[in-house]
Amino acid sequence: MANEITVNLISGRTIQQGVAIESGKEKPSYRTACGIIEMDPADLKALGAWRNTNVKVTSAYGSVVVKAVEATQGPHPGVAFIPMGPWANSVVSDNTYSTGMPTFKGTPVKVEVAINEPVLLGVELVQKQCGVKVG
Amino acid sequence: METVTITMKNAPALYLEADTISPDAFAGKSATQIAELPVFEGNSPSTLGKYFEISGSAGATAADTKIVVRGDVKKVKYIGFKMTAGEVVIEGSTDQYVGAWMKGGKLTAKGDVGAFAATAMKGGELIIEGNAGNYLGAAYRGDWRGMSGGKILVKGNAGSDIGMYMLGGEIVVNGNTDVHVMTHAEGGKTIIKGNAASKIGGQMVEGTIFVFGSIDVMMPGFKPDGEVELEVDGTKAKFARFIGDMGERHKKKKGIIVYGNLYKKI
Amino acid sequence: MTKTITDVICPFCGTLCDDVEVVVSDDGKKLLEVANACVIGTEKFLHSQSADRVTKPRLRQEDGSWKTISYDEAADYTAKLLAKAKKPLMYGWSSTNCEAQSVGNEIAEVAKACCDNTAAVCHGTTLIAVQDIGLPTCTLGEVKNRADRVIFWGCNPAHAHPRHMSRYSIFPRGFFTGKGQMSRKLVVVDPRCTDTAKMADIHLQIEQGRDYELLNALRVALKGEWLPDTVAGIPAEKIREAADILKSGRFGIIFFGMGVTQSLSKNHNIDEAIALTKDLNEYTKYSIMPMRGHYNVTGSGEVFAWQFGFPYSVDLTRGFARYNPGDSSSIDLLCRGEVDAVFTIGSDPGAHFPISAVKAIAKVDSVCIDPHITPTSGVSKLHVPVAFNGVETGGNCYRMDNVPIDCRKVVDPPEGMMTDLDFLTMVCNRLKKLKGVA
Amino acid sequence: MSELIIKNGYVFDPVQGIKGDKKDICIKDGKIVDKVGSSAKVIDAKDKTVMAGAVEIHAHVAGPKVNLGRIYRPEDKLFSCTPTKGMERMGGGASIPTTFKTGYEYAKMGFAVAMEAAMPPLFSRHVHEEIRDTPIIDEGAFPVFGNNWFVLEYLKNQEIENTAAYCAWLLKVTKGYAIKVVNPGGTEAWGWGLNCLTVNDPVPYFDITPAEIVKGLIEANEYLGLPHSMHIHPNNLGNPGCYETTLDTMKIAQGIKPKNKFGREQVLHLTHTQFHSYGGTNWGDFESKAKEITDFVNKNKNITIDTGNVTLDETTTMTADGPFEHHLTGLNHLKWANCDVELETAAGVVPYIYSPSISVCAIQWAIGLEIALMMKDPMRCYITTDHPNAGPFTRYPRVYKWLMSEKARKAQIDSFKHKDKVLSQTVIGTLDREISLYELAQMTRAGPAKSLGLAAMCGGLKPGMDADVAIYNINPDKPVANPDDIEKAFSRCAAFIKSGVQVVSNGEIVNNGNKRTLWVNVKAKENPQVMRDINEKFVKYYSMTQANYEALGHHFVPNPYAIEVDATN
Repeated sequence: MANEITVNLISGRTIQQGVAIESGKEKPSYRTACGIIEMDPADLKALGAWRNTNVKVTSAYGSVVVKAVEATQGPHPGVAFIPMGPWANSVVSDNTYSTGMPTFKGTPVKVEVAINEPVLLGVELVQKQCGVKVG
Repeated sequence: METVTITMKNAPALYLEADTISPDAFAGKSATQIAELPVFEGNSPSTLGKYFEISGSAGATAADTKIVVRGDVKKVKYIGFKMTAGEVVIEGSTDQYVGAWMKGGKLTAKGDVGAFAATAMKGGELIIEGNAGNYLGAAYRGDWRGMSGGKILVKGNAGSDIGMYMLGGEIVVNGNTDVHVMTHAEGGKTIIKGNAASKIGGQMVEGTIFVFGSIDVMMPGFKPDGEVELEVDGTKAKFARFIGDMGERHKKKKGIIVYGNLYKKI
Repeated sequence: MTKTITDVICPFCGTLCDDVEVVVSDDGKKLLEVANACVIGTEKFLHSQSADRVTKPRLRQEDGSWKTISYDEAADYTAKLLAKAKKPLMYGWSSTNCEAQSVGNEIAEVAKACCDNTAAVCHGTTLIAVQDIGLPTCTLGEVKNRADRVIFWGCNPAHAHPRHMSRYSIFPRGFFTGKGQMSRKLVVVDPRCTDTAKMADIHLQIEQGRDYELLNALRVALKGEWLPDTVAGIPAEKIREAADILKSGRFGIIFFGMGVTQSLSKNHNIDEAIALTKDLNEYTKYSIMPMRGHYNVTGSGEVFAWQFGFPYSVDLTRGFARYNPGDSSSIDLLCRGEVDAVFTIGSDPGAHFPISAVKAIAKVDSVCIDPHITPTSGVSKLHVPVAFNGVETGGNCYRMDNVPIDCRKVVDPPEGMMTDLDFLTMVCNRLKKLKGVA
Repeated sequence: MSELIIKNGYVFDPVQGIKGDKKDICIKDGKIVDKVGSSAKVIDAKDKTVMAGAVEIHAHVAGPKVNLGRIYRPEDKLFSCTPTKGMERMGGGASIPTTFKTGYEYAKMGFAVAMEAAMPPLFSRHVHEEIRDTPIIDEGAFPVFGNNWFVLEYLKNQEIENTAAYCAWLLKVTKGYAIKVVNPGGTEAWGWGLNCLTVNDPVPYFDITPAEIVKGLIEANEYLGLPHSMHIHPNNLGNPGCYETTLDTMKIAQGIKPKNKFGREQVLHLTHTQFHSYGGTNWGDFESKAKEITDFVNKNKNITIDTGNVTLDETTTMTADGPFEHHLTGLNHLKWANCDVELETAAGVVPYIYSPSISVCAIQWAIGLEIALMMKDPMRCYITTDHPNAGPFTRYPRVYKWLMSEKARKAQIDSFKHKDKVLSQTVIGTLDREISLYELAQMTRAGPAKSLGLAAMCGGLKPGMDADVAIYNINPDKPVANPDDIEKAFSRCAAFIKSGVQVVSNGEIVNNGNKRTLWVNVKAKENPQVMRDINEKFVKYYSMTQANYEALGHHFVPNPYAIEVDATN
């Protein structure tokens, strides 16, 4: 029951993410669809986190708070999935190996329990990290 | 050999494309003429003199022109672009395209260099005392004719995609390298004295790779082929030999199928 | 009373379904129903009717609030921004039509900018691989009519291209494939057991990031050579079995997606996959096709290619086109701080770029042309809303297999809302005046 | 519109039989006229040659495979792009130029019309978008028919009328110009990875032979009376010994009379003949059969050909002949692109280096020139390089130099590494004919215009025709000292007037002209059965609905020029 595990993070599309980006990225529905991390039950057990509680995901490139949910397209022990969006892109590797393409899939991340920290809305998350003043 | 020393005096806000810093462009010019050579910061044309203090005058030909680049040139690209002779010494670290499309001469970078160093190199010598970026000695995008000659020595680590589509010449890396070494190579030799990550020699038709350190994951296309005692770059040792890439097409020379060779020091 | 418009093109993903039916009010002002589209397409059409749409350009003030301005002022601001910048980046172009892209290219050439489309974070590495080794491909109708071996490598059409399987790749009954899915064998390669993998005859659950090794192993297995015991987590026997299945078909097609383009060794994964396809052509007929994401990213690549010669990451700062992803591509330009102005259209880098690149956008002066409120408009100085392309304005767009289909306008945009083509033309004329070009 | 007069130039105009005597050319409202007022703008063409605007009958300049070639060859543009300059947009690409550069280069060489040689009907919108972005020159596109499932099924039952009705429908829907056939049957067999190497190999499943396809489409073309004849790229291209297949293909056209109102006299146009005149059994005993081919064409008056000259450059081969490109990548192992198009055709792209030190390439170079030199009637033999297959069209001036100067040919032959093999495998050494300026005007202006059915409009300087006039810095009276002067003169014309407006002066673009898209609008009899077949195939087999297939809005063809054909009798 360690309170922190390391997994290999990948990101990608889901149909819920597709619907959410078309219905408005400033709405809570976007956070519900993309502000999540799908983890294998074995990893959730190792982390000791309840399903649908918030966790903090940290990588060498940044960190973000998202809701931990059980893998819908598993099993994939050792691999975690955050749908493509500002939450995933807060932590994915921006190393392009000089090909122009960041490494969206295959970023080692540390996941720790963070029940009381909120998952921010999409636009707000990006504005906060970029330090944009919003009147 | 006449020496021209250029010292950064006015660092660019963005990145400076200085493809005129090469013995060929300086040859036969005085300091003032060199100062007039064109450079670009983004899309605004400017002159070398606006960014560099220039002293000394160039030799009559590229062969007897030596250039010393001083100051912070980490945001300067294309130093030694298409040089055919002469010498260039970069005191500090610099950015991309160092010695790109180089045909001859000697280029020494005392610090680090960025990506695309020695692209499609045809000859000459490039010594990088710091670390090299990705695509060292690789071909330009889409070209099946990569580095065909010359010698590259990297004393530090090197990035990914070394010697892609290599046809000839030699690359020596004293430190570690990232993924992809001599992908699609049809000739040439690479010696890696540190550790090589993985994906070594993928789709290789011909050529030789020596790895002294560890390899995380071997390419399945490389078949073990016994061990052999070799002396490589002054080091005598026993090497495990692999031939490949078995997935690729291979030519027959005088009846014998020619494979790429990967030697891993034991 | 209402009227139904048929053969409508859905402007969301690369499948470009062109059998959508839309019911609109008689005066063409209101859009009521959408039929035949998947849930994402339906949402895109219906969202055009939502009440809280931004209808006027707005400029970020010092105190962080938005100030509504006119399209004229917005065009002036954009033209001045592009005229003044030493190395502006014009990114996006993938959710707009080819006519707007053409005017955008003219702006980029006059402003001597870098222009790039969403291939930079989607199939850019595919284009690099195609430039190294070519691309044996076909149109989607050939798959529908002939394919009996279908491979989804690193892509999840059940989620990303929902109607792809029913329109082209698995279920349709084509000319030579009368038995539909019964006449096809499906192989899926994915590190997860995705909803697409659940339908597969064979699912190779590959170790993430080792596609290059597995593809190489398949080519070695085709030549009957030695293989190590396991490659990328797949036992050698299973690899040889998969190779035999691939070889045994009459017409095979490999679809590949972000799984191979965005993970380690990037363009080499696709390079090896294309080499595998060429090898398979020695045994039977094989083609390979990228699952392009945006509905008109292919179109943007085509327009860049016939006007500048390169499909994306085009650097026009010298007055002519230069190209080298890793030097002229958006992510590297932004992360290295090489650009001093950003102009985005038809895409959302704020949400889909790594955060270090988005911080670079926020740092410089930037314009965002997008009908939605997005993280990009959130960090941009100027937000210019335009009509929904494919819903409120027509124009040519290209499907994932490069087939051009002409989108159609089905409903009027909100009052006073300009289309991106009109706005870009305004910007182009003002920029030419500023630069003194005829 | 202003009036223009071109004074004291040496005029070469095969349409009026003018062979270089001094004559003034008067232009009013975009047309050639007899005389103009004194206020007309004068262009002095003293010591210069005056010809009509040239007509390019066969080049791959617009379309999906051309663009696939641009996308996958970034090295073709490395260090060779021209920057934006005044009115000229930037241009790039040595073997496959961008669309703006294509328009400018053709205009600077004095070309008025260029025909896109192969348009896959499914991609007609793409072809028209690229044509729209190619400035100055008028363009038309040939849809490909030789592997179209409708054509294969109708011709299997010898239903010429249904074939003609379908062809009329497709020409209208794609705004195409003529019936183009590429490797008939073979490209459909390529759908299964197979090929048809002779005219009698049956196509898998459809069980029809290329001979039946060729004959059927010739008859359908004459049934409709189209301006241009059927334009064929026969089977078995580029293989040693392929000249037999070419002869078999041409024999099919024997005895068929042309039926049209456009002054066209041929029923078959054999394109890039050089690639189809190979003898020998392998690359070792590879030899020229240009003699046999030209003998046949000289005797059969109802055939026209174009040469397909090799220009000894690094170029990119691209053709709708999918199996040939797969065969070629097997030979040189360079990057191979291919795109099979549902129900219609395929395409392949492979880079190729015609190196003077390889004997095969040198023999190919010789074959192309032999064909032009051994054809008796220049009105039936046109100069092309099948751009970019045998070489980029920007090399035309060099091809003219080789044809017009035996000294230049000798110099090139002497520079070959395998000179003796070239001389033994070809007859180029024995040919001393030098094409005259008048014959050149026939082979590049009047001939192609007549073959395309455009004789009334372009290719000549007769009053009433379009005012497309090119002026070159060549003085016919002064003997040519150095053959390279021919190449220099034809590379950049002194002036070029397009539709009455000067667009090039001293090799620089001064006006973007007013380009047109030429297409053929056939009014054919109602044919409900063909329309029913079309609806059924779109519902069941196409991946696009028929409404979207037929949608070709104004923004694709902003300036169409329709040639009306009435085929209702």
